[in-house]
Amino acid sequence: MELLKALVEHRYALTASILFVTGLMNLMQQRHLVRKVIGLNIMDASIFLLLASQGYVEGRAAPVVAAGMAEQAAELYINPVPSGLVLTGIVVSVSVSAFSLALIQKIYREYGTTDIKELVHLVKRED
Amino acid sequence: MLLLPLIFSAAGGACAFLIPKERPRNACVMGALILTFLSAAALCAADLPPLRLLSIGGGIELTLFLDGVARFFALLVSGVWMVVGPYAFPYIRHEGRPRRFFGFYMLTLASLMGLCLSGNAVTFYMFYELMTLLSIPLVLHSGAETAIYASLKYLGYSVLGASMALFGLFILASYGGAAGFAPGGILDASRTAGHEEMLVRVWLLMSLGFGCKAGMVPLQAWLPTAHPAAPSPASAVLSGLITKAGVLGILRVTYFVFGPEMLRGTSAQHILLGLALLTVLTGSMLAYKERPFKRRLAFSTVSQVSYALFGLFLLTPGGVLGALLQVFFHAVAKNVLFLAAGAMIFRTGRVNAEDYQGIGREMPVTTWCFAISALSLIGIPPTGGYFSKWYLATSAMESCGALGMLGAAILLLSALLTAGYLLPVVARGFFPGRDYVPRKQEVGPAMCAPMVILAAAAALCGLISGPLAGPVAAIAASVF
Amino acid sequence: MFLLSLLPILLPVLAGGLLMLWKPRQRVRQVFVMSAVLLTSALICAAVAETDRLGPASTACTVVQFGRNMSLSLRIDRASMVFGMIIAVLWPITTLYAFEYMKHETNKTRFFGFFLMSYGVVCGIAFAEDFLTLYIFYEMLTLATLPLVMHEMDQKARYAGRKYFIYSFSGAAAVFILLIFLMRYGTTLNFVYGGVLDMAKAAGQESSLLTVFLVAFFGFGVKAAVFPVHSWLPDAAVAPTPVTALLHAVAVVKSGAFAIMRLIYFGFGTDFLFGTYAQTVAMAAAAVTIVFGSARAVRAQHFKRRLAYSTISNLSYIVLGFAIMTPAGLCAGLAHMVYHAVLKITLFFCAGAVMYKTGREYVYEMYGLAWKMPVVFATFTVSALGLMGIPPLGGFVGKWNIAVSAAALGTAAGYACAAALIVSAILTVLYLIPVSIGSVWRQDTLPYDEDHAPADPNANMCLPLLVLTVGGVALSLASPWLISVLSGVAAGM
Amino acid sequence: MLPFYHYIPSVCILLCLLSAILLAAVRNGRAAFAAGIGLAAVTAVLSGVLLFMLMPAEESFTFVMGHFPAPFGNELKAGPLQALLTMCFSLVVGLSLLGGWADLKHDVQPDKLSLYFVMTSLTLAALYVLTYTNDMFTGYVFIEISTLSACALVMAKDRGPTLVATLRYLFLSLLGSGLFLIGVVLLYSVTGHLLMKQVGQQIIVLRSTGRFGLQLAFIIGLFTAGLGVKSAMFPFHRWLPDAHSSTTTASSAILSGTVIKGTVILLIILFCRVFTLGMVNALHIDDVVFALGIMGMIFGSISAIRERQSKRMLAWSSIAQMGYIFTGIGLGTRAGIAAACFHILVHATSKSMLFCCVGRLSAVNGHRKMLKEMQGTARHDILAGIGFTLGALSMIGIPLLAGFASKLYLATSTMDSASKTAATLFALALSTVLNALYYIPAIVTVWAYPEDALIGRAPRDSAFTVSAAVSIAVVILLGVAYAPVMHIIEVGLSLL
Repeated sequence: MELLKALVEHRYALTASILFVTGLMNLMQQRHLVRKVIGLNIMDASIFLLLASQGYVEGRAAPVVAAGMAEQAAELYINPVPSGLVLTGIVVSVSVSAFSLALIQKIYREYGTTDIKELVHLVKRED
Repeated sequence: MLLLPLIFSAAGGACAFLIPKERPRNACVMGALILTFLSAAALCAADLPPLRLLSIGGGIELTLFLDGVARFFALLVSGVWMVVGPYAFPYIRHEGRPRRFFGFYMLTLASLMGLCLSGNAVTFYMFYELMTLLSIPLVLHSGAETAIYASLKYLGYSVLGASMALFGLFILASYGGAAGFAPGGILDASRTAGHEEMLVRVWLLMSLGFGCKAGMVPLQAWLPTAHPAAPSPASAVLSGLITKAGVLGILRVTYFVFGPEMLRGTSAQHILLGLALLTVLTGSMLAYKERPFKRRLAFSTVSQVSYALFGLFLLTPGGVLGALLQVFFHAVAKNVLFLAAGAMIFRTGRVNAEDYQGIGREMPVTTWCFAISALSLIGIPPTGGYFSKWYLATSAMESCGALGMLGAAILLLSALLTAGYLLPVVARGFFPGRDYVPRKQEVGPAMCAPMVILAAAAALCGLISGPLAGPVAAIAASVF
Repeated sequence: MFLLSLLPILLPVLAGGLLMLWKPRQRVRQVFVMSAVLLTSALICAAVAETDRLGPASTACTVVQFGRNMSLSLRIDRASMVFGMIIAVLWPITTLYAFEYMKHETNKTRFFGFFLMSYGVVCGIAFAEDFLTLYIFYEMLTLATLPLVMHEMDQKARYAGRKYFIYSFSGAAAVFILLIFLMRYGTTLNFVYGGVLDMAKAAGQESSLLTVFLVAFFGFGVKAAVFPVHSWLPDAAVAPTPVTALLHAVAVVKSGAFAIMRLIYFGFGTDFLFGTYAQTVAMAAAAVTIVFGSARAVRAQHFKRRLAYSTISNLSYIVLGFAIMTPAGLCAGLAHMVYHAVLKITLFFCAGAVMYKTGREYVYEMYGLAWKMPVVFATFTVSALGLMGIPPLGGFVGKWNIAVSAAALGTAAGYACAAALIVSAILTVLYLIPVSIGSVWRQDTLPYDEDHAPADPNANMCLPLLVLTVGGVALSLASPWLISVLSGVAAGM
Repeated sequence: MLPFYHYIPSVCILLCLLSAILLAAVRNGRAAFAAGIGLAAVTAVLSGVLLFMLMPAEESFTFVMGHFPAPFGNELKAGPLQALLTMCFSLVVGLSLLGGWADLKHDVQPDKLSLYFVMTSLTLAALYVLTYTNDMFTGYVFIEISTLSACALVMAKDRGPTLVATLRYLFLSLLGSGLFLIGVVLLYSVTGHLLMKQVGQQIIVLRSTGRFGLQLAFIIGLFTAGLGVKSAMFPFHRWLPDAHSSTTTASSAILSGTVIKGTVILLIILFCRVFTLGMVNALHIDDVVFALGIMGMIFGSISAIRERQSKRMLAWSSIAQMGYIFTGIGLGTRAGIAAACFHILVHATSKSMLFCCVGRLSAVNGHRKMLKEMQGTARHDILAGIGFTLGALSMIGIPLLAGFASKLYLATSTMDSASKTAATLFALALSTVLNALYYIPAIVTVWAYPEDALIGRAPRDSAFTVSAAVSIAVVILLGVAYAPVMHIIEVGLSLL
């Protein structure tokens, strides 16, 4: 019972860690480059989930300051910083994924394969 | 003045190298030999202060000095050397390369004179090494593979011996052992206190080192190889005199550096006495077995020189006297033997001791000289050898008991053996048997004269041993 | 006149660099090199004289100040004078010899360029004031001499050079550790007779300091070819003979011995080291090297290799002298340093002359040559006698003093070292005399064509040989003076 | 009103970003080149001015970006150390561009040439931010930016192997930055702050309460690993040789010289400013870093010895040299970190010079990369040869050259931490020999007489000449006058 409660309490953290490991395994194990990128994205997503869950506090309003509510104390709002970080992080990860996809495309044109092992092999032969 | 013998002999060597024509060269060499002898004789009369040649750093000085022992050895060496000279002229003409031979012959003499006169251990070591290096060409003379092998063996052993002596010097240097020789020892008593055992071991080491030159066991193996390889005149002086350099070395170290008091009765003394006796015995026995004539004589040298060493190790005046006399008589006799052997080989070309049937008819003078000196070497009275052995035996018996007795016995036994390996040659020489046609082929006077003179010396000195024994005894006494 | 200590270092280095960029013709080059060398020697003599007259302060010079008590600075003391004079005398002679020897070699400009440079660097080692400076020049010496070792650029030379710099850099790395420890536990990095250790700081650290001493000992020992780290030297014999003779018999290796002297007497100080296990180890290493080197020399058939092994043995005579750690030992070591320099360079020159004229490299190819090359083999024999230690020639003076001061320790180690000297002396005779004997008494059976006909080389080679031989003998006869001078050094004046 | 030099860091960063944006519009490669050099020069001068202003008073300051004050806003913190490092980075980037210009024209398509300088500007911006930022999340963002720009730099040479190398570099770097990001997030979750100062205070509070010890260790581990991956710390170094060797000269120089250093500096700042050294020691993170550093030192050199391709050899050597830096950090003392910082400067200058010279030397012989194909090339460009020789000797640690000074400081700094003294000294000695083992033969090769005539004598390259001359001067200067530099570093560390 206690265990279950603890699980429910840290559900975000749990999910995040599971996701992170999944992504990491993908990044490491997958031989197909695109899948590696996907693994990378899953990893980032897990981190963002964790970050967002840090900021959210039960029963508080979104930190949108409407007219006339300005002088109310900050305790009413959830912490805005993590949300900001998540947004930035998403931007970063998107750009990174875009870059790597472009790169993979280029490599595919060059070698006709997206299998990392084959690629390393080919490169060795080329040098 | 002290330098004169060196200068004369060295100058003779230079002339020998430089003068191409034979007659003037021989004249020069002979002149130099005579001058050397005369200067040595003059030294016996004169009494001179030590002479500093030059000083090496670290307070080491190369000096020459004069004392009874120096006079004795200088006179003996230069005299015999001079007498052997004429014999060598025809012999080497026959052998070839005379310039080189006489050059080194004279230089070796020079180094020996320096050795006799050297005034401290370092100087002695210097001339000792020089003598080795300068006498090697004499062994090398023929240039044959055997000669080269022999000379390298000679070199190796001599350097080994000299180095053992030098090692002793290294240690002695910090006890004042590098100072000038003085009777009774020069070691600084204040510093030696407490280190006696170590120093005695050092003495043992140094004696073994010098003993190498004198053909003492265990470092005798080079001698039977090296001496026969040289031309006969060279083997004569090598065997008769250069071996005595080892004796002189042991004499100097024992009596003039350490001093007998320190050594008497130590285990080292007994070891050395034992080794000397062992050498005496083995030498004779091997000589008895040996067939090639010159090798036989070489082994006999091994045995005879150790008589002298035995005398020295007794550490008594009688022993020293006997040793000095043995040195003298053996030098004379052994030279004759080698010269005679050389003459025989020179004429007949036979090398084995058994092959000399009738040699007495063919070369009577040679054989007679051989016979006389053989008697002297065996020690038949009244020849000289008898006296030396007599002194040795008596002093052995009265000094150190059991070992002394044993020593006397061994000396006697060895004398018998000596007879055994020398007399048959003479006998066969004179009584070849019936069916034998003698044809005279005596060597020329130039080669005969030296043998005659030396043989006469060997015999006469025995007859008139009194006047000889007197001064020698004085010298022996001055040592203590 | 601080320039006097700086110029002899700067001038050859710059001249060498200039030479390599300029690449002049044969004649011009020879004139240029010779004048540079002579000028440098003159400068060294001037510096020594000046210092002798006005004291070390007069020529001291701080070139660069890195940080507090870390500087590249020069200062001439007695020991520097001795080493400086050795090279100042030997370098011009070798240069003359090299002109002739290198006649048929290629890439002469490079050779003489680095030849000049190493002159300056060795001079720097002689004049260094502190351990940092010594270390700097020590590293530079490796770099300056490497091209000389690899000169031929064939497989053997490359291998030799590789071995050379690996050993040298390992040694330098060990010395670097010494540097660190001295900065930590020493009062200063400068050479102070009697040592610079700050006992207050060093208290409790003795064992580690002794370890560091041994590390540094073998670090410098690399250049001095002490036993476990010696094997680069025989291989370096592939270098042209002037290099083998001057650098690998005198300059480089003596720098190693010199540095060891600095380490013992001016770094840790004999008070700290005397009687410790470190001293025993050092002496043992030297003794082992002495015997080992001579033994290998007896076995070696290649003439220059034999001489190289003999160098290994003789260098350890010097090191042994220093490792005795008494003033007498120091004096003896320096004396043998001087004598061995003159004798061994002559021997190498003889070997080189034979190679140059006949192309023969092995001992058994020397048979009978003495009659065709009398000057070469006469000088060889005289120097050989000297090296064997026949009194009164130089070798004996050094050997005698070393062995006596070793025996004077009265310890087992001392006697063992003296015994090692004796054994080595015997072996020395056995590896030198047969060469002379063979060259005189054996027959030369080898065929040779016109341009390899054995004959004495021309004056450019014979002159150095004769000068060196005569000089060696003269120096031996002047030994009392030399010893008194050196004992002055040893007294720390 | 703030004194003017408080604006310098932000101005530099903005300049870099701005020029990156503007250069994207430029089409003319030569103009872009001029702009890139100009940018490097201007930022270098500005940093120099900043250093000059900060040093006498030994002050450091924080500068608020935007108008949110702490704890919300975004801050820069500048001190003498940062100023020195950024100046060095600008200098190195400029010199590398100069030195590699000829190869750039040879390797990059003319129409893409201007974009290359966009990337260099971005790299410079990232380096500046990583050095100056006081905000960990900003740090993360710019790590990613540096990754992307660095990848672009590698890709500049448009060949298949380069692309694959880039990809591996990219993935590993992303992994690294991912780890770093988790570290940031977890740290935020335990402290509730992102600004280093506040985080530091919170951590002190936490440690006093004694809670979260394990989490903190885990977090520091994440930071170390993440940044370690980015800066080729020993077990995570595999990506570096290909990435740094397969690309064009300027990129190799910039990457080896600066990019891998930026993250190290961030690590150092985190260690000193956020987690105090005491805590790092207590959690034995420094011991791990130390061990990894030593291993990197040794294995990097060993691999370099086996390497036959000139630039890859230099890349392996970079790994070894990073090992020096991590060893210095791993000593866990201020002295050790000072030595590490000094070695950052040394390696930045020496290694960039080495890469430029090797590029030039191989250009002399028709852009052949193998060492044996470069035999005698130095005789065709003496200056390149000298530069290569001096750089190599400096890496070995020959006195009077930069490398010796850092080796000296590293060794002396170990004398304080007794447990690590012997290991460090031995490793240094061994590594010196190993370095010599591959650098000396290389030097000999480039100076030896070539067996056959060289092909394609490259024309004179004045840009390279300038850069080589300056680099040589800098290396020697660092080797001779290292004391004042070290003084700056020590002051800067105390103010970090």
